[in-house]
Amino acid sequence: MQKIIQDIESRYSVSEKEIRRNNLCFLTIPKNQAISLVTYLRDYQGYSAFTLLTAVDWIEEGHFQLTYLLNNPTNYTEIGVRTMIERDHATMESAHHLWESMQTYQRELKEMFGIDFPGSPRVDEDFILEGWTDIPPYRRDFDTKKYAEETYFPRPGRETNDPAEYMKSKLFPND
Amino acid sequence: MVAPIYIIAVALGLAFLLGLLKSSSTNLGSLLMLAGLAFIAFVSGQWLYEFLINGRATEMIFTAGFKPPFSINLRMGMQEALLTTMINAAGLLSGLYLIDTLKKTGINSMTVLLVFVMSLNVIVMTRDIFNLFVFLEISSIATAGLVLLSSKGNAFQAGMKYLIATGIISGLFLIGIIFSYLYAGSLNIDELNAAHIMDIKGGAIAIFIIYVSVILELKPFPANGWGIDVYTAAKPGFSALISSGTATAGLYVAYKLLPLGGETWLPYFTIIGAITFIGSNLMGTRQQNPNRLLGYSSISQVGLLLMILGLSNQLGDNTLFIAFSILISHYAAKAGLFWLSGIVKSQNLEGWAVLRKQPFMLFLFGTFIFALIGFPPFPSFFGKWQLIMELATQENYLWMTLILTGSFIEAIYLFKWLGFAIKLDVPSNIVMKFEWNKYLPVYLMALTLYVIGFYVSPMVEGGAFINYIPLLFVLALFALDFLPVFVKNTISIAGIIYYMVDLFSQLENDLMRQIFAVIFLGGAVLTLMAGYNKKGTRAGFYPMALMMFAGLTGIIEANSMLEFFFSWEIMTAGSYFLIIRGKRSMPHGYSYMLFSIGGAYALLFGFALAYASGLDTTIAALGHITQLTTLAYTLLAVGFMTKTASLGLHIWLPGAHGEAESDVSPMVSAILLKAGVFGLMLLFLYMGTGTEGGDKLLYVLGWVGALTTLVGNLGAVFQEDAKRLLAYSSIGQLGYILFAVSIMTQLGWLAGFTYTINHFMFKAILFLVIGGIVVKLGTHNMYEMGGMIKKMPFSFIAVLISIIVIGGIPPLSGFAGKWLFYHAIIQKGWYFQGAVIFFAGIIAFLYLFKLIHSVFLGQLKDNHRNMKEISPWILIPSYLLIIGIMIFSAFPQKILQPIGEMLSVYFPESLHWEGTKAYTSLGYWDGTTIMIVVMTAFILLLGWLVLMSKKIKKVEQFNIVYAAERPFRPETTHVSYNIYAGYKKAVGFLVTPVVEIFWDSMSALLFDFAGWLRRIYSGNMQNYALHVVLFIVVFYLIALGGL
Amino acid sequence: MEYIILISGFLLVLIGLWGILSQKNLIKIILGFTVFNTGINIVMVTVGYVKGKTAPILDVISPEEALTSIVDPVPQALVLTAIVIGLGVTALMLVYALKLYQDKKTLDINNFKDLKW
Amino acid sequence: MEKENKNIPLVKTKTFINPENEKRSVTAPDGSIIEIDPIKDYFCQDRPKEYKVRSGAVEKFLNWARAESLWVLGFGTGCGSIEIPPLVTPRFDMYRYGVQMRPTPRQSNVFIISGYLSVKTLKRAIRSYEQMPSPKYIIALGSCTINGGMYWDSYNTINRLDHYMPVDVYIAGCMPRPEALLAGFAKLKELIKAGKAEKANEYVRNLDWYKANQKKIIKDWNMPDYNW
Amino acid sequence: MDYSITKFLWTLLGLFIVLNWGMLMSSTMRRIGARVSGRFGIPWYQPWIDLTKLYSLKSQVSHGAMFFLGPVFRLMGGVGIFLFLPIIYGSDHWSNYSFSGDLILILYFQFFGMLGMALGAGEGGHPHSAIGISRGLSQFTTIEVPMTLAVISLAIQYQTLSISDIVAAQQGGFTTWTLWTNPLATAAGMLSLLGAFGHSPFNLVKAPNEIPIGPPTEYHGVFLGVLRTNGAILHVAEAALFMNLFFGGATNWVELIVKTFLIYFWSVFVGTVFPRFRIEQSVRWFLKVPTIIGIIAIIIFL
Repeated sequence: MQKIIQDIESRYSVSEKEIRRNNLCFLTIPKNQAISLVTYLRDYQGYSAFTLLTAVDWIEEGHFQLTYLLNNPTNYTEIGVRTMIERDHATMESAHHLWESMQTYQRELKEMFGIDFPGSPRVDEDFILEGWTDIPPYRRDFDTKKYAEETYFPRPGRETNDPAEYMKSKLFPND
Repeated sequence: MVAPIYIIAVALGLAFLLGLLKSSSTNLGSLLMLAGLAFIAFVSGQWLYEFLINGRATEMIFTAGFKPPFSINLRMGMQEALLTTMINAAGLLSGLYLIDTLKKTGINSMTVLLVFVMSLNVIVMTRDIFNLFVFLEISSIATAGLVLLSSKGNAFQAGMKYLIATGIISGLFLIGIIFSYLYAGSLNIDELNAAHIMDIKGGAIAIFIIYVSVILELKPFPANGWGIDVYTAAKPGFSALISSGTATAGLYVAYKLLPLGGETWLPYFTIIGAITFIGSNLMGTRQQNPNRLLGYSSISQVGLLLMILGLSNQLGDNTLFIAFSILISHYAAKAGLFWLSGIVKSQNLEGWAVLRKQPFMLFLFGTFIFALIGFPPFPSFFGKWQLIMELATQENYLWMTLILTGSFIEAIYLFKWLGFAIKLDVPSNIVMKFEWNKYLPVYLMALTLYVIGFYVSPMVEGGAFINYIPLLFVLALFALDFLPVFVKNTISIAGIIYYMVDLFSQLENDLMRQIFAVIFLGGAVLTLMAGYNKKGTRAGFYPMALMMFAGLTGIIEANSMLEFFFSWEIMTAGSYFLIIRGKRSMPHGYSYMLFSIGGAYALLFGFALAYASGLDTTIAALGHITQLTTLAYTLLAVGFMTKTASLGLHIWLPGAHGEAESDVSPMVSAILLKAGVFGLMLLFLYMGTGTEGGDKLLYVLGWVGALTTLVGNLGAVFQEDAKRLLAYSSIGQLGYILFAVSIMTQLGWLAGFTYTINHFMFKAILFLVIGGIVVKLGTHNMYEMGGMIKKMPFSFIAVLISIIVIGGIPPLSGFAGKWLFYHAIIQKGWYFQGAVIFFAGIIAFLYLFKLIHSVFLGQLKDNHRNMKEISPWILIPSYLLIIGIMIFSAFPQKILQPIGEMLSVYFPESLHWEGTKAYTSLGYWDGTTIMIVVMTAFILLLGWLVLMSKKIKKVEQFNIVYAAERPFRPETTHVSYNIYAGYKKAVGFLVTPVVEIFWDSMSALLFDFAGWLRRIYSGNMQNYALHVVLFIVVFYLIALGGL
Repeated sequence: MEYIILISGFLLVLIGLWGILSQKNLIKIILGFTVFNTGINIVMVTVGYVKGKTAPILDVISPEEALTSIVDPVPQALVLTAIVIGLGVTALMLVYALKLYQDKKTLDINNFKDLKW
Repeated sequence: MEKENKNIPLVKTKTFINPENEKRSVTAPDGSIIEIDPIKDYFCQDRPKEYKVRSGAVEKFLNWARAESLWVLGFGTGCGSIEIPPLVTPRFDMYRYGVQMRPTPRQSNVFIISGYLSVKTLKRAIRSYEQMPSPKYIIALGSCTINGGMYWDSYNTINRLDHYMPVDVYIAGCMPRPEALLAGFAKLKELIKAGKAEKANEYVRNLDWYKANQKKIIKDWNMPDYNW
Repeated sequence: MDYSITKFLWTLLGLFIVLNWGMLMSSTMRRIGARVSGRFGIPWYQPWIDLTKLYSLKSQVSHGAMFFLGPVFRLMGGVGIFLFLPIIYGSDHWSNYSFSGDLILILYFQFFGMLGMALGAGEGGHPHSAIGISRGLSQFTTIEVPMTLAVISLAIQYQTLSISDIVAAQQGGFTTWTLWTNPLATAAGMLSLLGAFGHSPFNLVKAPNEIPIGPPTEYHGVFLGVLRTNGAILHVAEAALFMNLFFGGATNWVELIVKTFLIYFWSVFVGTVFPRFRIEQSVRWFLKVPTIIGIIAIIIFL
């Protein structure tokens, strides 16, 4: 594991590394090197299994963090390649040529975060949400509660109280 | 009377005169030349007239006042008159044709042409062998001279090759002459013939040398590269003259010298002729250049004639008739084709499509091709017929086979060529210019073919009764071809109805022929009715359709085998032209034609064996074939089976029927196929049961029928093309009929008749309606159709009823066939064949469902939303046929009982009727009752559903349960393409196109062989000279060296 | 004696044939052809010759003796004709050779294979 | 797809357009151009009509028959559908009560909305429901169908089923066990036998309200207003 | 040829009995099946309730004329087989209209209903209908092969194709049944029957989980009611056909009920034990074992 990381560091500018376990680590890499590293890992280091691609919305820092999680089925190690992309006009190089399944993940990110992957097949089509017209729902500036209340006829339930306050007022009405 | 010597005198005189003219006065020169040619043609024609009409005796002309052997003498007899007339006519017409070329090349070439024609005349007339040699040389020199004068470029090479080869040959001839003179002491042919040189020691060598050089002059295969090149390179007008004139003269030389060697030498002529015939035809299959192809074809025809000469001792008195009829066809057709080639000016066969711009020329082209192959009504048809008949009486089967094989190979390339002309795109770079001097000779030659064909036919035994009236009607329609469809259609229908009425009065007591007459002519009327929905003139359709129907009528009317065969070939020709009219039908029409010709030759062989058995020309001769009985019946059956498209011979059908025009498909499928059935029925009736070979044949045919059904039906299941599906279905149905007829019991034949009638009705409906829909929807692919029930309800009902009949579902008449069938097979004991057929019968449901579902049910496509019902002119005949089906279904006994009674003459009765109920020893069936019961119950149940169902909402086509989704496009919702994928996985191996692969590899083998063989024609003149020498050596070794 | 001439005649025929079949030059082929023709003519004359008889020229001998003393005149007449024809053919061949040479600037027959198959 | 990619934030201003709903023109075999309006041409546009609710002995008998022959559409819309398979096991054996599963809406009477319903599934559920022949009944299974349950604030899950489809019987719980489902069937039978399970008519009567609610959240409405 | 009203009414009565017996039989079979898996299963009267409900639905849709007629054709197929079958041997009343044709008629009348179903379902325009029909037809082609061989074997054995005569030949006790006199033909016929009844393993036509019940996927309400009516009649009629051919026929209704029940039970029994075949497996299977048995059944008579 260490050897691989050293090897990677010698080739790529790893800005941050986080070793979770002796078989799992995350490397943060600039946006323009990410796909290169993923390809390198796939072709030269045996990380041939693509586990997932996911995003985290760091709204405060103004960027999305993409994680490509790769698995090496021969020595059971995993490497997550992280990269930070601009939140505004979020675009990322498509990697659908590396794994077929990448298309699906990229479609999902496009729909849920609004991250574009130019060139990825069918990336503009609806994935889970059909006919979604609001801002992508996984972005943190999307207020899901407000949206649900506006849209889905919330049932006015019974009046609810904080149990502690309520018991207190019941037991000690005078306080 | 002008003495024949003037032919020589005038020609020579004119030739000298021309030499005196100024080289610039070409107009006068050409006039003089034409006048000279016309004069010699007149002289020979006058003699011919005298011989033909006044029966004048043969005349000898002696020159220089001495009698032979001291002088040269000429003979003018019937044969000479005919041949010189032919040569001179060709000469005159060629002169006319070439007039522009000759004017350009100058007076010298006119002189040479005149001398050439004159020399050919002398070759024919002379009775002096040395004189013969001299004029042979003159003709060779003239030929080379003409080539030299009138052509350039590679023609010089050809001429050089020609000179070298003829030089060697003539040298050899000289040696032969001097030796025979040594032995016989005379140069007069008659005296030489009388001298029995063979008996003199060493005489054989003299004869050998003479014969080998005479044969070599005829360009035998393979020592003929030098000749072919001349055909290829010379001007077509001149090639025509060589092909028709030189060959005619050369053959007559061979004929004159035949008695020289006596009968022992004849087989060599035959063998060399056969090798030439087949070899040259093989070469012809690979040719792309029309002139070279015609060259090979010419040589092959000469080979055939050489064969006939060689067989003259067996053919006896008929030799001359046979030889002349074939020679005349060859002469006229080849001359016409060469001239045409000069008009078309295309260096490859594909360019001949330009003929379509001038349909009449195309017609003439077809005439020549058909005359070459030996189709009626051309003289060669009668010649070949007589030839085969005579050979069969002599039990000379090998030569029969070779002649038919060679002819078949010839048909392969000639029909390919014809197909190109009819179907390929008209090339834009070739222009045909009308020049009367070029067109007139072609017209005249074609006319000659027809006229002579008409006059030749009565000379053949049984040929005098051939009914030319329908053909005249066809010709009349040709003349009226410019009229609009409506008029022509009406005339045709009226003519057919009139003829049908007439025919029925002749067929009083012959139910079988009556039924087929109804199918052929009634079907003709119904299918022609569909033609009313066409617009324009539909050029060429009506003559061809009526030609086919004329042929069909002819086979019903025929009393003699010749009439039958005549009509059979007429029908084949007509149907070929009908089929090839379809847009993409060229390859299929071609394979149809080849199978038809193959089948026709099998028939011819069979008829010949029948004729030879009792010298009986009537059809009844089929009843007592004693020569090679089993083979004869097999060949006849195979011949008929090419039309019924039985297994192994079926591969032409799907394409031919599928790609034909929408109203041609029912004609060829519902009607034409029945001609084969009629033939088979006729054959089996005469054959009867009980003969050992016959029973074996029937057993085999039974299996063939069963397997045909299986293969046909399975093939239909996996089709995506609606019309091909129907075509495969036809194969299957015809398999049923073949099987039923092979059973040879009353029940089997009843089933056969029921199937025949049913197939006629439902296949006509299906092809009419589906054909109409295919045209309307603009696609053959069923998966591109769908949902038509809403747009075309009447078509749907018609198709529904037809498929109920095909499926044999009670209560419609299809079940009558099935019922009779099973009783027949169980009585006969053909259980396994029966099981195969039953299996095939259920497979029919697969394709029937595919057909009706894909076209009428399922999803209506976007671009068909505004579709209307198909033309009423298609629906009216369909519904008339549906009425027929309904009557047949409700009252089957009205039709089946009389047929049964008719059949009880031939077979023991195994079915009897009590009212509407039929009994066999196994069971019973009552069509009328079934009809009543089913109809009553159906109406009651329908009433029940109507009673129970109220307030039913009519919805649109996408209102379906689609797993909670909605369909987006009709194309993706319509299940039709490869609908039986699972079935294909299980039994798909049964539809491996084994038969197609077999025939493909056979044809590939043939073409490869021809391609390999033709490498001997390396183009090197030394090689060609070597061929000549080798030919002599090999011939010597075989003839005299005891090899 | 006749046999020697006859055999040499045949020999000439064979030499001529050999020339036709083996030479590559067109002119040589034509020469072979003339040799071939000459051979044939010699053979013809020889066949007509009878030992001890004279030429069939009536000027020299009286017609009464002619029947017994002259050789058969026919072969000689034939030979004369054949020579004439041979001349014609040879001339024509030479013209062809000329034309071919003009066309292709060569006399090698291997170059004249435009038409084949 | 009319999706904006460039402008951030990605808020759509115009309504969603489904390309499959748009008109297209095709060329007929005879060369004429045909305009196709997919929804109008391929779907029945008629509004459903209320059926008459009869009374009397015959109808009572028929209602009994309807009650005793409940054919359930085999469509599991949410996590609750895991509770349905146990019903066919020996332990619960719903066949005893005349309850059977059918694979197609055309042959079913009862639609069990089993649990939460996302917008995407709602579209399918509506379609299936409308394709069922009347009389038809909906059983709403689980809290999610009542008030959204644990998905009450989800951006993509409806809260109250009865705003979109008429519900005959609610079965509360998260999740209700199969026994509860059986009890629900018993309740439904009771209602049918009493002639009170006429929610299908109510749906037709208030079709406009229902449709408005449905269309509010189904942006890519790609079906006719009523799926026959 | 008796076209009288009395005959008609007797036949109608027979049809009524057969219909009810068919429904009872099907519910009984389902109950048996349920007991095998430890359940109670449907009440015995469930088919009648279902039928009543189907006939009384309040809204129905139709895709067109053929969609409407399809079920009528289908029902006609079932009723027709009943009509042309001598259901009770030796009885004038229950021989129905069997005088109009013999065994061949019945073999071919099966197609009548199939065709109607195919056409009706086809007009529905549902892809699953077409797939189901294509499967059904594919399978049917091969189901009929052993059946045909068996029928031919019977025809050779009895030298008749008349059903009444075949039954008559089997009268005279248990041992004279075709089952014992021609066991191979019986085997072939009974194997083919498995396919004809369309229970597992040959139920890929309807394949409920895969192409929701195949051809009738669009049929509902009164149409489905008609189809179910037909199903009940057809099962009894087909079983009665096999009973007549192989099991000595029936001389009274009780015998008919017992025998048809057992014949039907045979297919249900096999169905509960075996899983479903794919189409090509089913086609191949029928062309192997049953066909070979059928061929041997003929060969022994040659």
